[in-house]
Amino acid sequence: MRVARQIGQRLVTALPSVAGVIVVTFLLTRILPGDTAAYFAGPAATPAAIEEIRARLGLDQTLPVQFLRYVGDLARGDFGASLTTGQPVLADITARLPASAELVLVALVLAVAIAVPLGIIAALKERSLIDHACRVVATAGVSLPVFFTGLLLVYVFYYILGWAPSPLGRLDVFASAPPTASGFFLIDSLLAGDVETFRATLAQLVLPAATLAIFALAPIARMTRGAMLSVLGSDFVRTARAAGLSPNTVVMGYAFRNAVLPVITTLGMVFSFLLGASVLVEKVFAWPGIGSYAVEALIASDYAPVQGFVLVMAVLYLLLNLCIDILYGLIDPRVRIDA
Amino acid sequence: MSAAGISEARAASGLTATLQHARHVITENPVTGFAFALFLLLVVTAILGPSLVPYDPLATDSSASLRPPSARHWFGTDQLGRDIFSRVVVATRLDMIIAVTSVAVVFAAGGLAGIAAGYFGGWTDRIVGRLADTIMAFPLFVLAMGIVAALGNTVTNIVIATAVVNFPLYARLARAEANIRRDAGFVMAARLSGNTDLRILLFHILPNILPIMVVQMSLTMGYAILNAAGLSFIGLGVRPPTPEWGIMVAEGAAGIISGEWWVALFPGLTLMGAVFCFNLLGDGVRDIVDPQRRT
Amino acid sequence: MDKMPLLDVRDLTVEFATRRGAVRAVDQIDLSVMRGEILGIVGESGSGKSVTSYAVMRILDRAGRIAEGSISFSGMALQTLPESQMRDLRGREMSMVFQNPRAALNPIRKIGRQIEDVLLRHAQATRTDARAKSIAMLDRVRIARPEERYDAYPFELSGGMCQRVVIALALACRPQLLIADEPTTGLDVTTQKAVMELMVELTRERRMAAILITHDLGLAAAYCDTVMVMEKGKVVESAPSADIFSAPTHPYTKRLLQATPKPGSVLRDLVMDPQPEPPPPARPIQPGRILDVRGLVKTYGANNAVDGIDLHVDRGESVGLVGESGCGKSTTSMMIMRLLDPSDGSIQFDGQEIGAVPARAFATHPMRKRIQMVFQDPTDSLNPRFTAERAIADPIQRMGGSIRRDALRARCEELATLVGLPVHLLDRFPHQMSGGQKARVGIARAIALNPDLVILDEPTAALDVSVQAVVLNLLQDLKISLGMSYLFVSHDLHVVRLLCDRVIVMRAGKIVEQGTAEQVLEAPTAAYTRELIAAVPHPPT
Amino acid sequence: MQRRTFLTIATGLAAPAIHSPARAQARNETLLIVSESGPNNLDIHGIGTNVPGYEVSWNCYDRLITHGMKTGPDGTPYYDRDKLVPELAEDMAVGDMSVTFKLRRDATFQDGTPVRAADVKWSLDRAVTVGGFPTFQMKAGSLEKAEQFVVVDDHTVRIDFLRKDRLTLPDLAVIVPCVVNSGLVQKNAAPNDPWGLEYTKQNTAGSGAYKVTQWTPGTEVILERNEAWKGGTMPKIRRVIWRMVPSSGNRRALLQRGDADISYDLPAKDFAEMKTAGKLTLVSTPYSNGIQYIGMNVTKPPFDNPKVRQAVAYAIPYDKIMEVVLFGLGRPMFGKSSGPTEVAWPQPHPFNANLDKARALLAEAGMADGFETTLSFDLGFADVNEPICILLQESLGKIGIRATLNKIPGSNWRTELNKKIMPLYTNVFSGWLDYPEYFFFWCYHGQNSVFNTMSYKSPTMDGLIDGARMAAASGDTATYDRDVRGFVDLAFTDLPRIPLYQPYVNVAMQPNISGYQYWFHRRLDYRSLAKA
Repeated sequence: MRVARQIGQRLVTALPSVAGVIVVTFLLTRILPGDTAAYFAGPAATPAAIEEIRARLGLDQTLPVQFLRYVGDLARGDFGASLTTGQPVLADITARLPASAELVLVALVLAVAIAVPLGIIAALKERSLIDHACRVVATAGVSLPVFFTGLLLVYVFYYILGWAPSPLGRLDVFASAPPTASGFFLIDSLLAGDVETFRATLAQLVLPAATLAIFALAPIARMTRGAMLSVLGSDFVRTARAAGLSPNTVVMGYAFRNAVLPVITTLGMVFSFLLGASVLVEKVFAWPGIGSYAVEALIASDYAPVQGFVLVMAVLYLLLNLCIDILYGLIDPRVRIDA
Repeated sequence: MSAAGISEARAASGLTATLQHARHVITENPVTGFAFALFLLLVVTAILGPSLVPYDPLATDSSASLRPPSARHWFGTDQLGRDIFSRVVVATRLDMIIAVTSVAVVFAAGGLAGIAAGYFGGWTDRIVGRLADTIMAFPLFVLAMGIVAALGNTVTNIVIATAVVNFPLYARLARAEANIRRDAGFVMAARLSGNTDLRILLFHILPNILPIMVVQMSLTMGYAILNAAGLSFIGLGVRPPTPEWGIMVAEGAAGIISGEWWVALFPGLTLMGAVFCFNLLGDGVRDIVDPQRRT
Repeated sequence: MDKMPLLDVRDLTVEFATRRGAVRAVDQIDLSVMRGEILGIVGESGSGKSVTSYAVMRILDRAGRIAEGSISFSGMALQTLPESQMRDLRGREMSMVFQNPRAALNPIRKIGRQIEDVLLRHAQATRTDARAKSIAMLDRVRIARPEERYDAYPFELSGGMCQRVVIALALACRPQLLIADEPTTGLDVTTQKAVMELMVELTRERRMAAILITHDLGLAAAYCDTVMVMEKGKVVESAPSADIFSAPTHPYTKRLLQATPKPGSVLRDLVMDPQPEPPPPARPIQPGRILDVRGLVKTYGANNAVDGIDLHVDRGESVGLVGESGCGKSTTSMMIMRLLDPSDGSIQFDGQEIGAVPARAFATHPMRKRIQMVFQDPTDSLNPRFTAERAIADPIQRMGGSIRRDALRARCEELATLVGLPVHLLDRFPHQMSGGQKARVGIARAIALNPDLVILDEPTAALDVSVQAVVLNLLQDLKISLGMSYLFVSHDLHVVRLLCDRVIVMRAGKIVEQGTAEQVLEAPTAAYTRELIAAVPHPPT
Repeated sequence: MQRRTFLTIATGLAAPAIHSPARAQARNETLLIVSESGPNNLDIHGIGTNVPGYEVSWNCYDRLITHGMKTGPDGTPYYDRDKLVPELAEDMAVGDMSVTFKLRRDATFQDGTPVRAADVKWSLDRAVTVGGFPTFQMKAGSLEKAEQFVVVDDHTVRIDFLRKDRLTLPDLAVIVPCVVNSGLVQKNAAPNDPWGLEYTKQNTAGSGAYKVTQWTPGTEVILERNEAWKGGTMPKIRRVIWRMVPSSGNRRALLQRGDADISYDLPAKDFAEMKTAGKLTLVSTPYSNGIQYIGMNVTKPPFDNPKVRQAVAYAIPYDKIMEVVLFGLGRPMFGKSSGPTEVAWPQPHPFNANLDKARALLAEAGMADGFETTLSFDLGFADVNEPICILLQESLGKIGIRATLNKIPGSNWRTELNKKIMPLYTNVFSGWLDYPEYFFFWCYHGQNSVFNTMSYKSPTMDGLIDGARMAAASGDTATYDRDVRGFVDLAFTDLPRIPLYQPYVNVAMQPNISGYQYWFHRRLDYRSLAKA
């Protein structure tokens, strides 16, 4: 009960941010170059025809009126329709969100699996060769533009070595998608008991996920190292050492459990950052996610998908933060009380 | 001894101490030393670049299109026969300008807003906090894209976009740091000494937060260059034919598959080197300013 | 009784690698502790007392190493023992209690589980009985309702309770040696007494050996059999505690002993060689009230941190405001200082009501320069980016009217001389100065504009006793020569008595007793005051 | 075969999806197309349907008539402008002011209902009524009113002419006048959507050779063969998978590794290189009636002065552009040294790169010191436009014209063109109907259509264009030839736009793919393709 109320309160306090996002996106999309009416009117339309279409789309109204209409549509769950795909934005996003989410999550898991141990080792062997090496490797990963990393990986692992499957999205062209349950092909294929599709999905995921993971290594490793260093230097670790607890218990049980708190906060930021970076990676790997969807829309001045995308992402981000807060509370009893 | 003489001597002693410490950090940590060297190289290149290059970075030469690296063209040539080495070198200045100005802008806006929020609390804090939350709720790269797409792809707008997406980071960092210090003894002492809030913010709190901000600024400089590269990849980079690393990588990227690896690789490596340098520098600066390491 | 000492340290030298080469923190010291004996190691900061204990436990941080010497613990040579065996010893045979108990416990693990971890690690309990044993241990350190407290987290307990948990953790496996490193620093006197008594009782009962590391001679005298005095990494004197207090042989020990305030001592006695020069000329004082506080209240939420107190300070008078942490003494001083707005009540300064001026606006109020403050922590109260001169000059530049650059410098030098700060230190930054020097800068800043009232907020709490002695004398001299009034906020009754004419005792936001210093300390009327006085450990005189 | 090499090196990680025999079988009858972008609407009559959408319409719907094939310049089958052949119609009778079509009796829509004359009329009515591009395109052939389309009986349709127009019949063979299953669509229409555009946006409802079975916008389109197709020979390809791959590098990699069968919007450089490598079949065919050009706004200084425009024409580095931008994949439209003007379009103009002449002309125009201007281009085709503009900018700089490059996002390009304020820009125009007077009517005529991007107005030019159109309708060849030569000559002296080259359609496919045909719309016709 209390938890539910707290979650409710958190959501209410997030509302101004959502409102802010809606207003800013609306204004930003209105000053995008490009004329929707001209687009609809077709290549040979006369100015009069364009004006007529403009009126029909309601684009001749003043901005406040347009905004009210937009908000009204939103309230009814109508996100508008995309010019580029011709579909309702909500349908597009629902169809594409799982692809992005699956990609980013796999990337995040991959990054965490590598970066956290790296960070711990670097902290334990502070200022050693291995510490410097971790730092250089992780920093190198974050220093390359993601699209460039992606293309390099495609070139090496697909084009030259032939180890990776063709960069054609979530599944091989001739494989069919598993029956939709979660929208995550990895999960859906397992649910359907289709190991072949599962392997195919995984194969398609490796390169794009690695591209993103390489990018995410540095912040996670850096934060893990820093948090571990400060926790390892703290009094209670000294107490634990003085009590003869084994290094394993001290490092993993005592130090890491405390250090994981700032790491989780970082993970939240990295997640939203990866969702942004996935925009470029999706373009490279022809990944049918919402990132590439939004970019195409933005370039085409197709504002309904852009607005829908940003709104969905904002809500996702807020939910993500909520999850982090809950997780934080599970780990840290101090937060639970004063939340 | 004149007052001016004293203050100079004093400044010198403070400066030498800092320099000594910096030298210590650089020599003790080879990676940081390397980063500092790289940084110096970048600065020198940015200043002298255009007068050093062997070719006009804008001059096309259809007879030398897409030449691989050679003694004449160290980094090869691009599709229009322009010398990639010259372009990479000349681009340093623009990329550094993008990096430095976006950091300056975001520091001025985000840093000051954050310090005020942390120090005053209350409504200031709430407004700055909401602003930061709202920006954070955007997928940041898409927001940057949106800003550049809406305002036009000029250097100024790329700088603005980078500054805007980094605003929350600075505001939050500065807020947290100012907040720890708002009740510190020296701030109370400053109030007892008759300092107004504004003076306390600018002359007492800001100088203490600066070192921590400098670390962040170093990281942001790297991010600014990456951001510009990402924008170039989706066609929102600076105007051609201006050489800029990101746009060179983006334009050369397609050529990797067809075997013209040098077109993207050299600008890519340079870009990576610069971002790498800024990131490592951030760590290095952290070592220098970290009072715990300084005895 | 066996004659073999449980712990026998010979020629121990500990070095720390710094960038200026190796630094000796502990230099060729010997010590030994018998079973059932409590050894006190006393020294000021930087004397190497803590490092010695870390070396014994072999928990020096990475930069430190045992350069020389032997550590023999019940026949084992600890300095060469493999780390794995060392780990078996720690917690089981030798344990340690640290200062700052709250930080010494894992903040996100239930305290009962933390004790269990140690029990399980040393096979002193099985999964089935660990909980029961852990609760028994909590009970043993007199934590009420141990079953409930088993599930508590450190932040839910008071500092004293946390220290009991740390002790339980240290003693859970019945070790033979307990090392307590400043175990009561930061705790209130009454809590300190309880914690110390508990620790002594448990060690005596188990016939353990114990080492108490402290800066407080009184504490060592009260609880230790033998006392060892350290200075700059060397042992200067080691003797049974009764002897060391009655007949100190080493000059350092004598100086230390003298600087420690004790009942009956006078301010001038604290310093070794009272200055031959006569006391400074006193500035004549017009009698009258400088500060008059009535019905002062500060409310936080539903709690009254300060609950309607009345107090006054006369011109030229020193008033002590005493109480344990959380009694509201700091809140009171902040309100009088006009850094905090009171919820209710009046503050009259020199006959003028200043309580109504908002704290934010007071910075530019003409009264500002007449009420100043010396802060508790000299490090925290100096801007790390300001030189000493700039710190002292700050109030002059803000409130002293326009002043020329060289006149300003001259005034700073004058102030520095006044507070005994060598003039060349004016160009230093805080991190380049010692604690005493920083305290002097803080005092110089406070008196720069000749205030009428100075609030001293535990001005010596962070200083070593010898420095404290000098600073207290300085404050006394300054008061007389400048004709100021002091409101001295402190938890330390001895120090208050030395400096103050009148004493006010606070508890839970209210004044429980006030009167002349003599009255309150010699013949307290309130039970709380008596309890407070009784709790102060004092060396045998 | 690269496919085989790929399979042999592919590890377990990569291959599982392809190893199953059923999928391998499917692969032989399946065509995998990769392109940069996909359709946003499956119906060309829809609002704002994009060019990839036209491809769907072409393959899924039938028209009354279509074009026959001839052999193109390089041996590639090329649609024959002058040869109209029946598709849904089995017979066409052209009268003086009307044309009558007899429909195939066995033709059915994909849902099994027979194709009737009423469907044809409904479809043509729809095309001239819905507005936007389809209506505009119909108008180009003087097909403007619903009354023109008359149902004679269940299997006969008559189309009445509003006026004599040589373009009427060809205009019935373009993509727009497709025949839609009116019964099915009307069932799915709504009161505010009488033409059922929402339904046909998502579904194909034609009688054509293919139907869309799955469409994931922005990702892929899957088409299956219509086994009951009667409009022509049964296509060989059973299934078409059309994937959107935004990165051109990846498209090239897919082709070179043998994973994709066909791609047709790769950069010129990639084509040139793959051609040299020789492992793939590469076909380059010039756009019919299309030109990449440099346009200038003639209403404002300095480009209102023909001498300045000629100076620009002399300053363009034509050969450089052909060489480093197009890699020779374009037909030069410059530097004609001698010979009479042909009765054809496009054809080369006489200018060549000559900076001295350019400087002299600028001096004559009183602008010896040059001037500043903006050179704009469409970012949607940046891989060609950007290098062209950079080369031009550099070259103009040498005669003192300081141009700033202005990238305009693809979405905004048309809007900017419509405003007619860009002083200097590069652009492409091509018409589906391959007739000179058609091109000139839209691009040079004083009616100032959208495509007259230069705002060029000249009564002489208008007279010549109108004359040619009338002559064409009445069959007066001599006048026609004279007028065509006249307006081409005038275009090359007044020079409001400077043709650069005739672009090529570049198609790359695996060697086992055959049957590629060039069509005026430049998209793929799946019906003729085959896979060995």
